[in-house]
Amino acid sequence: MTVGSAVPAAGPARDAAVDVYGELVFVRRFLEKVHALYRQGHVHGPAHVGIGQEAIAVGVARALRPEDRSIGTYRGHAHALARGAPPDAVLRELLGREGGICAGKGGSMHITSVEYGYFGSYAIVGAHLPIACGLALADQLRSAGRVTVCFFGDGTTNIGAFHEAVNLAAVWGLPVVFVCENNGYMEYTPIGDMTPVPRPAADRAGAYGLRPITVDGNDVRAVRDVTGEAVEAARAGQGPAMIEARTYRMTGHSCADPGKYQPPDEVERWAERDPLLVHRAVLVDAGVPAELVDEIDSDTRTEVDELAADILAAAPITGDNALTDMWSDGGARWRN
Amino acid sequence: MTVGSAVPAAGPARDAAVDVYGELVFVRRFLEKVHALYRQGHVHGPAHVGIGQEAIAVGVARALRPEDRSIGTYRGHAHALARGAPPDAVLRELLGREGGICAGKGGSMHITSVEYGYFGSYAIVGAHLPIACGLALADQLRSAGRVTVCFFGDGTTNIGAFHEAVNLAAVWGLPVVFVCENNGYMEYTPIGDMTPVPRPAADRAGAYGLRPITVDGNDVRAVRDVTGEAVEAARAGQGPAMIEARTYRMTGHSCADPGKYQPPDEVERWAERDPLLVHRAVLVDAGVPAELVDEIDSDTRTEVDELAADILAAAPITGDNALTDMWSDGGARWRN
Amino acid sequence: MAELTYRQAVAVALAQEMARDERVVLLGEDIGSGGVFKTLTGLTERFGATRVRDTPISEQAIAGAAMGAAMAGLRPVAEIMFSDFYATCWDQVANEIAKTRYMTGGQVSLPVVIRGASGSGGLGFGSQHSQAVENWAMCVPGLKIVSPATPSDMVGLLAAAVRDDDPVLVFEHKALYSMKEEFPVEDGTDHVVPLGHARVVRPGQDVTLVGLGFSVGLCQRAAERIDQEGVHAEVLDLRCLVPLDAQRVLDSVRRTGRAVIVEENPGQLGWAAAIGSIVAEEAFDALTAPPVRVSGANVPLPVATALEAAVNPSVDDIVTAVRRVLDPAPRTLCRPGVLNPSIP
Amino acid sequence: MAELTYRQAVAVALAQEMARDERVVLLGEDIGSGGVFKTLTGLTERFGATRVRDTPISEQAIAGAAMGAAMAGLRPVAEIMFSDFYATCWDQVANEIAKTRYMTGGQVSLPVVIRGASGSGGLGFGSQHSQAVENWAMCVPGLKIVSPATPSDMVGLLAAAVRDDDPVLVFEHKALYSMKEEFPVEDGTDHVVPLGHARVVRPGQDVTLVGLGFSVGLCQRAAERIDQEGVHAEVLDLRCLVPLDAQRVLDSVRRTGRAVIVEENPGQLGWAAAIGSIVAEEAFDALTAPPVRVSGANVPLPVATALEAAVNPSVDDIVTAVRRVLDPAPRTLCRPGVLNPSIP
Ligand SMILES: Cc1ncc(C[n+]2csc(CCOP(=O)(O)OP(=O)(O)O)c2C)c(N)n1
Ligand SMILES: Cc1ncc(C[n+]2csc(CCOP(=O)(O)OP(=O)(O)O)c2C)c(N)n1
Ligand SMILES: [Mg+2]
Ligand SMILES: [Mg+2]
Repeated sequence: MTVGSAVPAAGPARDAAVDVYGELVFVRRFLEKVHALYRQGHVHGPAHVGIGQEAIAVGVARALRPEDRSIGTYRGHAHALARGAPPDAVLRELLGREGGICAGKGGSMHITSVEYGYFGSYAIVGAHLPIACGLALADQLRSAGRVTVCFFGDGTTNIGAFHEAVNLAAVWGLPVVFVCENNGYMEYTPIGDMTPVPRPAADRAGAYGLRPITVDGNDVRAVRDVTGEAVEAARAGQGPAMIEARTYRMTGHSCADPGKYQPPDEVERWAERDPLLVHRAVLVDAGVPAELVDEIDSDTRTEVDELAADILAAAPITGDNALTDMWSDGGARWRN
Repeated sequence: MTVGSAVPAAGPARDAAVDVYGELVFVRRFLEKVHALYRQGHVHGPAHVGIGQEAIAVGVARALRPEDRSIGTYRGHAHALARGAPPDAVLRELLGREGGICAGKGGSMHITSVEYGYFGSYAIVGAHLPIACGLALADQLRSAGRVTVCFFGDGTTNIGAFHEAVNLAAVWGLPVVFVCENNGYMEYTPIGDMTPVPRPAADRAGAYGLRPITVDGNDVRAVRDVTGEAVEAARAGQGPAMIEARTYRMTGHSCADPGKYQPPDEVERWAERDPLLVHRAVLVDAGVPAELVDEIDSDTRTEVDELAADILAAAPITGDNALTDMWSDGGARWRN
Repeated sequence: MAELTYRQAVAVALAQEMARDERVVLLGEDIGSGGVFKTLTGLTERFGATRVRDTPISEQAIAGAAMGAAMAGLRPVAEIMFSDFYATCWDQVANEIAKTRYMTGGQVSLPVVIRGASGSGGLGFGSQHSQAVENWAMCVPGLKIVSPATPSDMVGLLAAAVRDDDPVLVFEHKALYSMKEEFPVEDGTDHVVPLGHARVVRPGQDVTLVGLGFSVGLCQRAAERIDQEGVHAEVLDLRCLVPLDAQRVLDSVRRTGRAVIVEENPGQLGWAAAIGSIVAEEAFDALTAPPVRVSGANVPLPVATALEAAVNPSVDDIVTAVRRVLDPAPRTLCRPGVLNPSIP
Repeated sequence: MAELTYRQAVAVALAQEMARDERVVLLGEDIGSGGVFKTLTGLTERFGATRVRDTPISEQAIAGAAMGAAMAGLRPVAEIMFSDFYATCWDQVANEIAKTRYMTGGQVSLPVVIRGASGSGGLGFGSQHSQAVENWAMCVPGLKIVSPATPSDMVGLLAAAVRDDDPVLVFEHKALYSMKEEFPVEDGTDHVVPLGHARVVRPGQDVTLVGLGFSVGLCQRAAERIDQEGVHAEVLDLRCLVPLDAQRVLDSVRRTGRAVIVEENPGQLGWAAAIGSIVAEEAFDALTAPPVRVSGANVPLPVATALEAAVNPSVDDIVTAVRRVLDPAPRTLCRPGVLNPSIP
């Protein structure tokens, strides 16, 4: 499969490329909306968006089948949406309205949509990598052909759970693809200051007998293609893979963080490589009319604005269900 | 420094080589004695000996200065003795007699001799690697020129603490030398079954920007020389090193384990490479009279037998000090 | 009726469940050869290495993989060899496994069992291999906590744990592994003891002794001793901390008016405090003496025989406690350093 | 007198100690730029990056390095950003730091401080960023446990922790960071509050309210409310769980005859149970009502505002508890689901 081959001027490949653009734009507008709502005080608790990193979530999702699984972090809105999780239920969760995808219990950091194969967002760095191994183990034993993708950040490569999980995946030959979103930063600290190797994930692949795979994380087609190869290899029983996708976090670590430590020229350089611009250029090269692209942009903005307005108009949820869904019997009784 | 260069027929180098042999033999007899005492029911709690692995503890100790630090595992008797910890106090600890090096509180798995630079034996796999980083950090900041050596097993390379510690050491350029004693086994499981790379430590060094260093762990001089280079580099401020010493555990995992899973021909092959035989051959090559070597053997046996007999003759300790040395005030009061 | 050891009971329970349900898989370190406590003998031979899976020394990966596998439809039983090692995967257990059903609004089910050896019992395993960390777990809502005191309970409670749709931690007391009991072991045995029901080990009307795991036997021996003095103690085996059969404890204490709660662990904070508080809060009017805890000293477990004995609660300690709660005056009994070795 | 926030107090205490003692070094994630809660603002500028050390995201390495450095003569202060993350290095804390002095027979000293943000306080941080894990720590002998409730106590207790030769865990409540107090901040301030002394927040004779950290404020507000009804509550701030000023609590309860213990965490097992048990055991004769715990519900902390409020203990809950312990009949007050939200 050739990475980043030209999109033809017409036909299903072109339509798919336009679709992908629509998804990228939708996720971007959604994240920007979350950021704005947070700043306006509508989000209870912290929120983390991945503005600038959307091509990874979208590109990976395009490489998966509906029955495949994915799992990610507190910075997981894009990953849930890209798998098909309903934006309405996600935003309701963020805003504490009835119909939230986690019933108001998870909030921004724990967006989960099992229905759409997204097995959750975890807020302790590294914790979900071992969990991804478990998802993949279940499939290896009982549903051969399903693959799990596990997203994580560059900073996560320094925590013990990363090591144990990737090692276990390699020892057991699990159908799991690890995707490092290297956005250059931990919270405030540049990853280069805290890793002894230049590529935090790729340069560690060898420690687990894996091949280092890197990809331009701002090129949605490259992400899709590279992930697709790894996913199909895993599907075929060839074991795990480690992909490092280089990207950039265009805002602060969380919506509360102005990101002052991010040098302006660095931000500018990456703005030029914005995944929406990159993919827009591909479309334009393929002869997609600029008006069509602009229409997608403005329609999406309206769609997201309306979605948010509708949800904001509803009353915040009450505390009625505080003691449900603790145990499998649906309640929270721990004693008689 | 040439590894395994010939020992001259006379002079201080020859005397040192003979000394080393004496140490190897002493440690071996001591460990065999512990094993026998355990089998006779004299040791309360588990005990782990490293029969067959002595050349690593002894060789590394020879590469250290008295002010250097070392730290190890439950399989740590050899490592304490090699640094100079009094055998009497170590054996008293193992037998629960007055004068035990940890006052009867640590037992076999926690032999510690801060006085001789051995900062303890830790019984949770991997836990002491981060602690080693801390020892080295203190020296980096306040006693430049001191080095810490951290011993651990092959199975330990799969646990998260290993990853975090080696990474931190690399990021901070700490004066710490990690020495993996690859004896081929976790408890019962061959390490090859549970690692995706052939050399569990050396093949991971690159993940931390370190050079893979391997050495024949049954050749005491090779261990000393290779460790010496790494220690002197660390002393000079050149940062950490990762050494993998290949060796073999000639008995079961603990003294309670008959080690039936160890194939007889494997045991036999390694018996031919017994570190005592290897070093004995070096001495004989150098013209050391066989009688001298035999005398060391038999004197040491007597010495260890007498030591054990003396200690066994004493009464087991009472529980009087159960509530001392909990807090820095010497007591164990946690409330008023 | 054959004799069954507590050790064998582990394999009996797991074989029973593995035969019944293909989704049950085991994972842990060195378990393929039967495990370091020989609790899993024969399972690899019977069910194969695909379902009895050796792992690297990676407790986080073990617990996390068990969790993920449970979310994807397996019913994993993970071994944490010594319960002290929960510390190395505590995040997986306390922050992920315990919380994920609730925090996803009930989207996932987590039928995970984690089991392994725990406790002291005077075997000399020392400070890093002798804790029964059920207290850490009880601080974290979302984990069921089981600690069998007999071979037949090991079969029945472990089987119930495997069938439960919630995460269950099973603490096997390593000093009980050699305990024997008459038990009908045959193929097709289907012994299940539902979680959350305390067991009346012996009835009595003068004082209630509450134990768990190893301390049940201590309570029993203390009860036999004082029986000769005409004091009839009721001995309760809690079996589970979560779900807790508080009602059974309260019923008993309301009858006897006195409670002595015996915990092997340090008493600084432990389940005995939870039981003591529940008794004080909910059976206050029935109490004729303060509820008293007998527990381990607040130090890491030392190794030398006499030291370990000095630190662990003993039958003597329980007998002393019982005599004191029976003494009509003074009623404020448990002064530091007197009854409770946990208060140095 | 200037105003000092609880947030600023952290840096004030550390600056005071770092200036006094060169061996004090800080380590943690993203601390070089002042830390994610801005508790360390200005320290890098003043003491340099060698003593204010950024680390990788490696909690085990952070805690372990702190331990090793302490054994080798430094006095490290490590940050665990959110106390929930103790789970990722629990082995270092519970099995190594807590035990090594004792298990080596006193060969080493461990002057380690670990500090960081903890607790809920209604900020919406959710189930993995809101626990106050002091209860896990209290289950483990060998750790001193401090939780300041005011800015001046933050200065004094944190300073005392740094000077202590034992491991001390300091839990900063994140909902208190913006709390202000008049406090004389000037260079050379040498404010130290010795560990192990509870604080009488307000005296009273009718009931004793016991709080820690954030719950001290809840107790205070409840006391003010019931004061208007003529009920005078004594409010105690425990400040430390270890060493525990049990005497101060017992003295107070012996005077008032009633204790309400208020803990933000789930009540299934927590420090309130330890206090409740001590009160029941040692002040039994003085009690005119059962000791009662008010604590968080036994669920992971949910995020939505109303859900979080429903689960956390409130001033209302405390007032209700006080009214009940003052009600002469019935004396057995705390039935499941009535007083204590922790019992669903
Ligand atoms: C174990 C743990 N330590 C620290 C944190 C606090 N924390 C949250 S996100 C983060 C940075 C993670 O960096 P990276 O893995 O690169 O992911 P990114 O946020 O850049 O997507 C940190 C330190 C945490 N959540 N869990
Ligand atoms: C965290 C943890 N998991 C498991 C164990 C049980 N255990 C003790 S030694 C051991 C094997 C260690 O193998 P290796 O690192 O190769 O050291 P060796 O015993 O061969 O010297 C295991 C699994 C432990 N002590 N700690
Ligand atoms: Mg990052
Ligand atoms: Mg080994």
